[in-house]
Amino acid sequence: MKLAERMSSYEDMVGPGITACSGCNVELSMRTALQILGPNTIVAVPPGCMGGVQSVGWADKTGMKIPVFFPLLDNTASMLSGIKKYYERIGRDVNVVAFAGDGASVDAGFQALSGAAERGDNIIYICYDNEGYMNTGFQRSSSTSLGSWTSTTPVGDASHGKSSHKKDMPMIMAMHDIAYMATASPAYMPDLIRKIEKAKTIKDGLVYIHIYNSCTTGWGYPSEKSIDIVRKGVKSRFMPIYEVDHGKFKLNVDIKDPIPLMDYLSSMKKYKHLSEQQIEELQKYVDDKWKNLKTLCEVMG
Amino acid sequence: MKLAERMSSYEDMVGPGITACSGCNVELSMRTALQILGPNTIVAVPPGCMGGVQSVGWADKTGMKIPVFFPLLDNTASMLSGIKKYYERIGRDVNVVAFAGDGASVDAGFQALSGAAERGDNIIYICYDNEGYMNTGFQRSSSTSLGSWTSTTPVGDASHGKSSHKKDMPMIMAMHDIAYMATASPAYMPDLIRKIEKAKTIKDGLVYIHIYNSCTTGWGYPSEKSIDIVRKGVKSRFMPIYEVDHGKFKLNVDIKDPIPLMDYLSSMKKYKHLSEQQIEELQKYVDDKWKNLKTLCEVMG
Amino acid sequence: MTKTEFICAVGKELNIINTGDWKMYPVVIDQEKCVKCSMCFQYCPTKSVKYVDGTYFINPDFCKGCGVCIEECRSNAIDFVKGE
Amino acid sequence: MTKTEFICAVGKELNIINTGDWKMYPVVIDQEKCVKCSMCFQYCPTKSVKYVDGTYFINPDFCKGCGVCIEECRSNAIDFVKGE
Amino acid sequence: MKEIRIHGRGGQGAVTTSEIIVYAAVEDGKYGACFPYFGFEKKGGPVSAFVRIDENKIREKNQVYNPNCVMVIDPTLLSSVDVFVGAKEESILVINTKSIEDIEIPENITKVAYVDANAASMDIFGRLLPNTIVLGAFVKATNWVSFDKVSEKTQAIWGPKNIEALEYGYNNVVIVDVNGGVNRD
Amino acid sequence: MKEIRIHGRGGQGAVTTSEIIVYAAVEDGKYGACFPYFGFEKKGGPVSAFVRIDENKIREKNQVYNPNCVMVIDPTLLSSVDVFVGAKEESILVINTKSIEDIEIPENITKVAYVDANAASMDIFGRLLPNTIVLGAFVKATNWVSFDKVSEKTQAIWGPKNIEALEYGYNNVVIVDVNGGVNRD
Amino acid sequence: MSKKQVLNGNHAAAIGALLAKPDVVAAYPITPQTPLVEYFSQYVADGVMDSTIVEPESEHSAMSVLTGASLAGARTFTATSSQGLSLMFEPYFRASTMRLPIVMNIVNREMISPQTVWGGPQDSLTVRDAGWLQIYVEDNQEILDMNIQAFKIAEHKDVLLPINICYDGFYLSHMTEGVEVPDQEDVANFIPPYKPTHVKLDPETPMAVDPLTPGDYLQYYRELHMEAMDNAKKVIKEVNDEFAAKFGRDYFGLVEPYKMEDAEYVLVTLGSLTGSARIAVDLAREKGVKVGLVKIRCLRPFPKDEIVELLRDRKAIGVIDRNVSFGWHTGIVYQEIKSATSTLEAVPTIPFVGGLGGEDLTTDLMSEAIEKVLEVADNGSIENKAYWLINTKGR
Amino acid sequence: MSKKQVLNGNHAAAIGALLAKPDVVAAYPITPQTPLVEYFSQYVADGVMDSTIVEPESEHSAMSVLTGASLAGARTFTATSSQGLSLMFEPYFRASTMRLPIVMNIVNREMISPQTVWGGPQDSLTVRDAGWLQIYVEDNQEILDMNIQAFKIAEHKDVLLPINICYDGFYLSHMTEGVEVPDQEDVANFIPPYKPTHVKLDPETPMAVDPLTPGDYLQYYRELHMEAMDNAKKVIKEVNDEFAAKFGRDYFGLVEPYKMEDAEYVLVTLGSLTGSARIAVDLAREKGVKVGLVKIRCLRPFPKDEIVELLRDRKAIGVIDRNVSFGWHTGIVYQEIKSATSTLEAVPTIPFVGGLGGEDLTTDLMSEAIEKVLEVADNGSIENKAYWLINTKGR
Ligand SMILES: Cc1ncc(C[n+]2csc(CCOP(=O)(O)OP(=O)(O)O)c2C)c(N)n1
Ligand SMILES: Cc1ncc(C[n+]2csc(CCOP(=O)(O)OP(=O)(O)O)c2C)c(N)n1
Ligand code: SF4
Ligand code: SF4
Ligand code: SF4
Ligand code: SF4
Ligand code: SF4
Ligand code: SF4
Ligand SMILES: [Mg+2]
Ligand SMILES: [Mg+2]
Repeated sequence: MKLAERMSSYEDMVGPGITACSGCNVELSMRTALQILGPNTIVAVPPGCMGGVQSVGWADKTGMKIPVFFPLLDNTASMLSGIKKYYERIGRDVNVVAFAGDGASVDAGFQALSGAAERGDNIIYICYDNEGYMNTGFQRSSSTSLGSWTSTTPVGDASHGKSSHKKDMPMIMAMHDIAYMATASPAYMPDLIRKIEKAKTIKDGLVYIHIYNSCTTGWGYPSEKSIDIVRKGVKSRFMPIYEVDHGKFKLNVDIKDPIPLMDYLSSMKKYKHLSEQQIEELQKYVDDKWKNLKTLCEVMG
Repeated sequence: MKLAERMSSYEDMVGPGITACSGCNVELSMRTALQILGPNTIVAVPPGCMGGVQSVGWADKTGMKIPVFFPLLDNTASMLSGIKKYYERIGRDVNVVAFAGDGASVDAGFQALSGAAERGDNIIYICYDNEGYMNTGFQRSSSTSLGSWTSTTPVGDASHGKSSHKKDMPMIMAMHDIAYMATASPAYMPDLIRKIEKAKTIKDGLVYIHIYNSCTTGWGYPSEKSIDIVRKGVKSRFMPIYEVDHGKFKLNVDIKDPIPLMDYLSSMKKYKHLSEQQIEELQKYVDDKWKNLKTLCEVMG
Repeated sequence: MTKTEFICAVGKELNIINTGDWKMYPVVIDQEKCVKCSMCFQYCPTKSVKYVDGTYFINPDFCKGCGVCIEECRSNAIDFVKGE
Repeated sequence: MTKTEFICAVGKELNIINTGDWKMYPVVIDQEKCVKCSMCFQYCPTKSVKYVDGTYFINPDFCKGCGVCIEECRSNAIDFVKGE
Repeated sequence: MKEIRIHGRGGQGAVTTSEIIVYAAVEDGKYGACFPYFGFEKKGGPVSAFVRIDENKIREKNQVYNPNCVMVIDPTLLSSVDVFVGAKEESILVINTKSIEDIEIPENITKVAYVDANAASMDIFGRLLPNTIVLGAFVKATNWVSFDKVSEKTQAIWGPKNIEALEYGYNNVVIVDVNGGVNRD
Repeated sequence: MKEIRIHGRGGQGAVTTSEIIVYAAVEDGKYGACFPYFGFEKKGGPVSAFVRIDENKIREKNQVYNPNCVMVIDPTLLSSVDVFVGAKEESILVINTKSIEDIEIPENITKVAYVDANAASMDIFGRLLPNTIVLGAFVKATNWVSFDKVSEKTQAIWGPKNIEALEYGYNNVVIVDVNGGVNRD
Repeated sequence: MSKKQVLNGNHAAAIGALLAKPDVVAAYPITPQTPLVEYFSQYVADGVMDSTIVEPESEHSAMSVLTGASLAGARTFTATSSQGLSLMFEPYFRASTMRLPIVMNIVNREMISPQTVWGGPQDSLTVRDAGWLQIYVEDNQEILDMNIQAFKIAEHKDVLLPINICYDGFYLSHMTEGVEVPDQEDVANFIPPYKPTHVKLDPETPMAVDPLTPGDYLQYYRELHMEAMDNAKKVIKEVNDEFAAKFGRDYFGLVEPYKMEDAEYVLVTLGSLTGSARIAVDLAREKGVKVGLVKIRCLRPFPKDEIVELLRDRKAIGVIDRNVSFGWHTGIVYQEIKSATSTLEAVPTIPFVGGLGGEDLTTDLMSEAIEKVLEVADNGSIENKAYWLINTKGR
Repeated sequence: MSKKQVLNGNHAAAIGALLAKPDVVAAYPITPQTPLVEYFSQYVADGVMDSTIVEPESEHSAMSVLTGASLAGARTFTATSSQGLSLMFEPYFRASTMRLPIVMNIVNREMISPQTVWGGPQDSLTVRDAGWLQIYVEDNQEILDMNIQAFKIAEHKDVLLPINICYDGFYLSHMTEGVEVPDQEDVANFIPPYKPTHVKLDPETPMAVDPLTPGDYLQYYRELHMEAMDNAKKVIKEVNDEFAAKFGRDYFGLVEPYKMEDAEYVLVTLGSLTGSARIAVDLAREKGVKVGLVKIRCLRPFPKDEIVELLRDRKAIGVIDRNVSFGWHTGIVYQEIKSATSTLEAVPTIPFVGGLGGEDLTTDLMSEAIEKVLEVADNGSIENKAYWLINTKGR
């Protein structure tokens, strides 16, 4: 079936108006993921932009057509484990899903997620990575990349943006030996859609999907560039698109001829102050990671 | 210098009598590590056997000749970050060290450790992995291996020991892109000693050393077998000894001709109920991990 | 105190937020130019691009006017309608 | 209430626990048999094996009698002294 | 005490505008206090901010329910938000609009100050940044804070282009009495 | 009320022994309660446990400070622990020892029951597991709980070898009056 | 038919819960609670119990797992102590405001620093205002019985609040005594099944849990929460009476008076220390001193009315606290008692503190407390600061 | 020379702390505290301040980092709100029992559930018994001034306890007003450097921190902790007076009386709501009603004696709580006030509750409260349950 037809056959589970910024590709990712996961789904949206934009609802109204709730910033995965275990116990097959920011996943809720991964709990954990705490105004997260301006790694005489590299969350989750790990990008929709569809079929452990998103408000670029930005992220190898299915690595989008990293970095404000040295460090990081990944895909594919 | 001479030149920093079980190779590991790290060291020993055996002290007495303290079970790394940052600030080079169990490191304190790793804080974090919560009587931890009896994964009609594999902590820490990651075994003392000596020299990020220990009381084997057991662990490839120095993987103890895994498993009580299938799963886990490791060492060495 | 029928914080009815009035100008597809590549459909964050009977069109109700569809349409088939 | 000189829980003097009396029998190295491989020295959990002037011997003060040194000595140079 | 309620959309600077007014009041030797209504609006959603100015220390720390002045930075808000609710008798409306013809102005409002800030903003900035223009209109229409101090702070926060905008608003605001009000200064 | 304090080393089963006594007391139709002193001793360190037996409900939940009976499972403890502290007048010592000659028995102890449990244990188990032997001696010497019930629980927890040990202790305990005490039953 | 077993407190709690058949259990081991978790795991491993056990990596996750499970509709059970309770404090607080009837034993343990593992209810008392019901018990029988009653109370439609059964670490958790264990079927008849509708995550009945909520709604939910607390007072008494009728053991509901009819002097107690206080009261009575005792069982909701009734017209009162209120230089229960009795004519009331960190509160110390109460009744002095009960026995 | 700046509450806190020059700062962002962290980071980035900032992955780590830094000898500073405070509860409690003079602002925010981000001191009041000093302030000037005083109080050799400066989220954190900013040098002279010896991790003076500790020692440390709390009362007053003399602003120490000399009726307040209560008092006074106000500044230690003195011989009292005590069906401050005044003759005292989750406590509501107080003074009835102050303005 044609993508548009297939997607049109899925209902949008999110209420029609949510207050995400105009052009937000996290909204796009969330709507798409939940559309595919469908009505037999319970979804957790922790504090963060997607919770803040009223996707959980307002006052005595709900924001979705499926059961949705706010976990704490720090316990998304464990709350989901509890839900899933009960449904398994009573013999009902329900998609138990997180749609959580990088702050909620890579920082404050990381331990809960790591614990669920180790136990092999059969939840679908989707992390939307916009590289910072956007809901509170763009502070650094462990997923913020080196050199990035954030309001807690500001630029000034004594500071030049974030001083450490982005935590390599996808690889760390892969090393948890979970059932299925994948990265995805809203710029590569068919791939993203396939991965969510795949996630639905996994019944023997934890699924972790890491979506490389961007943020018009925080990163500083015009709203219409929302897809272009993340596409550049992928094309520059900054956001590698791969999956690890029960231990087997596979590169899904092979970037044979990357665009210059600067094409990506210079398209937004948060990097506008980068020094030569920072750019080099970022380039080295990207090159090393890419090399490692390629190797893993070759040998463990 | 001969090993015995070199080691004799280092003073034992731990009080002479601590109440660890007779034959405990965690006591051996702790004494050895702190001997090498020496007097210019501050050490955290979180709740766990090594804290419980009074290495931090009793009432108004101390258990060590160096500053030592109990962090919480869940915040060892972050307390150390605070200490280290202050010493860096005032320009004093002090070894800021954790000697922490797998429970404190892989479970309750994992997030704090992951955070310190991402920030690149220059602490030396030694995890002694005896595969369970020994101090509270051997409950399962995320580092307990599949099939192991523990008091919370007991053996009975409806249960056959732990149902999931051991969390691969060394690899997960390596994927945090820390300055230096190494595994070690008290059975391979010169290697262990070299790694602690190396740790002392690292000034550009976090050091994580994962010591594969065993536990006479919990695992169920006679105290004099303490070294034999962990040696078998290494020789069967169950406990791979390698290091990752600024991203470079190196296998330090290549086990070309492994002993049968059963030689290791059958030497203690905690595995005595294992089924054929569990043994196969363990064998597969060991084989896969070894293969992956070898590859990484070849390609990223 | 505002009373609800619930004893703790739950919500059952769907909350509708009129994000349609965020946009400055309506966004419209020029069906003549459209080559049905589905890019606008794939990338619209608010799922305002509909696909019905082989045709793509924009439902203005909740479209925020972000311009993503315009930017991503390689046939330049979409644009703001700025005229007064 | 037991008073200390401290206002919160700290300890300065070294706590000495007599673990030497845990052992059932003393452990002794037979210097004749010893080939100085240092295994006992490396593996003694309580650091009770001392190396002085090229000779290994066991300081009984805190030795718990675990038997690791006995087990690991490939020259069978170490043993419990069980005789009454 | 003068109480002001400012209505705008997320990203339009309503909150900073309120802070500039307070800055000016304080520098003028008076007391001032302001705070935003904190919803969870992202770029585009309606926001509001509250300002108080007085000769004495301002003690209440609550929203402004009965403003003496309502400032509307974005005219499209009129359709979704009741910007006039609670307005005191004889209060002032400062609004970004081409014309007030189509606006139903309630009785309590006796003075309206309006300026086509959208159009002017396109001229000055090349895009829609109406807030400093409306702020200029406010300063002129109320005279509650000094233009100099407002301009000083505007310059510090937003730079010279905005001074141009501020001046534009100040100079081009149309002030009319409505509902039988008398323009008293 | 009878109060018992048991001294042993970590791993010797002192705590379980105390629980067996309580089990027997309860099954005998009396009340019993016990709890261990919880230090942080691993295998080998000194441990103690407290037992109370009474006709009435036992209400206090504290250590036993003034035992009617002191049980010593490991004779080497005598050198490091004051096992006699607080013993009531006319109380009983049950001890694992070859002979009581070298033991300084304080005045409050008027009866001593001893058995060479170490030696017997090597015979029965081939290793040092003296506790059930001492328990047997305790049952015989005090008669506070029934041998049957003790034996029933010992069997359930530790199996038949230990019944042999229990019986050994019961049958081979040497009971002597000391300090002018009179063996009253 | 019930039968007598010899059980320590942790075992009694595990069996009590077992009889109530929780669907999902998640707990993290900590001294002195650990054996409870172990008993439980063994029962499940042996197939005696078919609860689903989740093994979390921390207490924070333990409570979070149960929050999720309860939201899905499960009957849930857990236990913790001291540091574990502190670590789960964020989801702990939230479980009550979400109105989830989770049953959690708190095996009371002193809070560090200093590093300690011994008994004392400082842990649960410090978090008493997090919206949970809190019941404190005196012995192992009460542990078992209250673990049964707890589910019925918490899940009652007029309550729907989580509940703590608090019992002293070591003094009860590791103390072994005879306990009547009721029959499974009797318990099943006693506790109706849990069928939540007030909040439930189920694709068949989609709802949002915890939308972003403005203050006016929030205030309404708070009011309902406090009303549920009020209702709990009634429900706890009813359940107590029903239990007494069915199983023959009466705990008197919120507070238990002991020899209070004619008492001129009163000791107020909480938890396992009540035992030695009872003995001391009996000893004093033998000497003709008219002293009585009020054992507080229910600390949240606070049984203000009952306490006012019981303490009215007495000559002097002593409150025994095995905990401290740092900012009041007394114990916490004392401070609450003073608050409750503020409408009574003020009588000398002494804030006794002692028994912390594993120190015994012996009968002698309880007698000392009674003497001190008599003394202040005579000289009329009113104490403001903790009077320490120091155990010198065995030193 | 001080100078006037126009600052919101978060900015005032950041500048207050900046003037005290903390060595190590670690904070995790949370609404409404976030801007404080951001101001701070920017000052450091700009080189205005040379604190070492650690960026933790959660509040639990934020407090843990500071605990470590403080143990190493650093002057430390942080801030949090609601969920963040709950998440750090375990290390929070421990910082006090370790006697570490950490300064932490709590930007008061309502506790979820329901999901909320708005103001209210439920967060800090719930953890009031964790051994910290807690000061509640009314406006931005007081925020700044108390952030300076805080270091001096906490680090005082007779105190050595951590301290919270608590201010209402949004009402103060996001409210902008004129604030006098003292000169750096004056502040430096005011606060002596921090040189800990009571506990310090330093290889040059090795010591164990927190050995495993038996109860008898633990009790001694608890007694000293409570004494330090007592000492803090004196020190807070002294520092207040010294500050007043040096900087010209007097906050009256533990409690501030307002028009209390001849007051027959009293409102007791805490935090930013005091402002509208003052206005209501003035309005009532204009009508001849003899009403006064007591603003509680220091909640931990609880200023029992001061409150007793101020509330003695009044006709009726109203306590305004922007929080609830679930188990009492009142507010928390009410419950504490009742406890403190239990030796006074009982007068009608009303537990007002309102302003939760971002609801305003307007002057009208404060006037309503005063009327209600007059009413009960007349009819003598004594309220037990929260009287809700509901804001219907703007509805
Ligand atoms: C314990 C706790 N600390 C802090 C917060 C405040 N907070 C809410 S959302 C958020 C950031 C979330 O970042 P992320 O998960 O990346 O989502 P994003 O906002 O980027 O969508 C923070 C820090 C909180 N809700 N809970
Ligand atoms: C928050 C918290 N939960 C639980 C405990 C109880 N506890 C103390 S030590 C320990 C296990 C530690 O295991 P590990 O780190 O592996 O050390 P080991 O005992 O094996 O040496 C636990 C669960 C605690 N101290 N703190
Ligand atoms: S701030 Fe960024 S991530 Fe958040 S809604 Fe706006 S664009 Fe999306
Ligand atoms: S229980 Fe195991 S790890 Fe702990 S001290 Fe004993 S042997 Fe060592
Ligand atoms: S992107 Fe353009 S060409 Fe493609 S379907 Fe949409 S309107 Fe048609
Ligand atoms: S402008 Fe944006 S919201 Fe509107 S249809 Fe196009 S992509 Fe969708
Ligand atoms: S192990 Fe044996 S041979 Fe080797 S040094 Fe020791 S005693 Fe000598
Ligand atoms: S017996 Fe054990 S403790 Fe003693 S010397 Fe040998 S190895 Fe060391
Ligand atoms: Mg994010
Ligand atoms: Mg361990």
